[in-house]
Amino acid sequence: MNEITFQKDPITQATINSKIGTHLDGAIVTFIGRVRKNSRGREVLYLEYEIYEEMARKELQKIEKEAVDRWSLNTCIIIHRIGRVEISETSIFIAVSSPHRKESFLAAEFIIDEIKKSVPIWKKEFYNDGSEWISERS
Amino acid sequence: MNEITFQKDPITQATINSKIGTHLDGAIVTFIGRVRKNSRGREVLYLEYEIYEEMARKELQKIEKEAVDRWSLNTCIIIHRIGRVEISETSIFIAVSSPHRKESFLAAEFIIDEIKKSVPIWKKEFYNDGSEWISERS
Amino acid sequence: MKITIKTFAHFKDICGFQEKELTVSDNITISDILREITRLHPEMHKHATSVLCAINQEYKDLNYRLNDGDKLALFPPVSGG
Amino acid sequence: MKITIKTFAHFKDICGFQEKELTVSDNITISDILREITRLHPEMHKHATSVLCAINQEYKDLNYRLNDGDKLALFPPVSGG
Repeated sequence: MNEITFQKDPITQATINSKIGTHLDGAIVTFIGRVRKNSRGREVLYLEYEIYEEMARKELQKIEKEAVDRWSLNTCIIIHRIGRVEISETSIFIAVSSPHRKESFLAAEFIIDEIKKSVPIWKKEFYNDGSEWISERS
Repeated sequence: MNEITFQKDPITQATINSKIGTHLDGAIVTFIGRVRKNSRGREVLYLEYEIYEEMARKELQKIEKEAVDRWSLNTCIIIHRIGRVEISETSIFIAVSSPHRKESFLAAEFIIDEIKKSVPIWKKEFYNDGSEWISERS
Repeated sequence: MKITIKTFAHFKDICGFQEKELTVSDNITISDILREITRLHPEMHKHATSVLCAINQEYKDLNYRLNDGDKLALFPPVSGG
Repeated sequence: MKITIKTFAHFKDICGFQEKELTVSDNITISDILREITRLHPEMHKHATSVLCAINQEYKDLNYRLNDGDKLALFPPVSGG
């Protein structure tokens, strides 16, 4: 099953696990991105994610399709938080499954790498003394 | 936290999640190995894992130590089922966490690759018409 | 012709709008529009080399010539994940 | 001197024991013991090139000379994970 979700509420894994993998799959790889307290030497209080949702969905669908086709995944679930996210909360959850493990590892890493390149979502960090938009490549 | 567990009971992720990752960690990668219904063209009914437990623990500790040292992991949890395991159940669960994602991906893949090479655990597949010990490299 | 411009993240702060309808001349390029925006909001200047552009939710380069009804989005490098 | 031999997986089926105490001559190597086991259990012959050996839970090669009290484990390539 393939699924793309943007959600304001915390990501809880319990609801997800039952959807992942078929009896054909010997491997499931998950990637969880979490909000760190420390960023570029500054203490972060919390984050906010802004999203261009219609475009983000299209870009994610392209990434998902490429990964599913290339590595014959049986599951590809991608969940991204939007809005305010607290320290140590999950900002992104990716789960993929495939008959053998090599494919799942390659796919999970490909998906998060591509998301960080092209999906229109922006992170704003909030500190004790202000806030800042983060632009990874600027 | 580092943890190595061999267990007869099914692996349920719910109890594990709370232990994974610190507020320093931006990345958690998990690998789940599952029992497939189909193996080498035969339909498998269930598996049994035999273990040389004292040695398996030592070998796993070496693998864990190498991964933790090499990629500065903050979490490294490895759980392997022993005894009878049903189709679609988790045979192995690995979870690692680190500040950045590259390290967690490399570590998780390293750990499962090494386990398959050196940890003294053997799989016996049961079919409708008999059973067979599986030796990956024989 | 009529187009819509959307901005995100700090570009929204700099330009002071999130979405705006604009009447522009035919054959205008993204580059032309960006030049005009930078004239009105000089702080955009330092982002000139990193700005990303999309038309109707698809990435385009600066030479793209807009059509009537196009939705142009201007935004900084992404930082999700 | 006295040693213990342990076997696992199909080696256990072939040899017919899981753990056995043995009195052996000084300076004996793993290779010597394996030759004797193969003589008693000819089916072990086809596993001669893939057998793995451990002494006291550490992998060793066939040239290893055993000491009194050593625990020798003989097993096929592993298949966990």
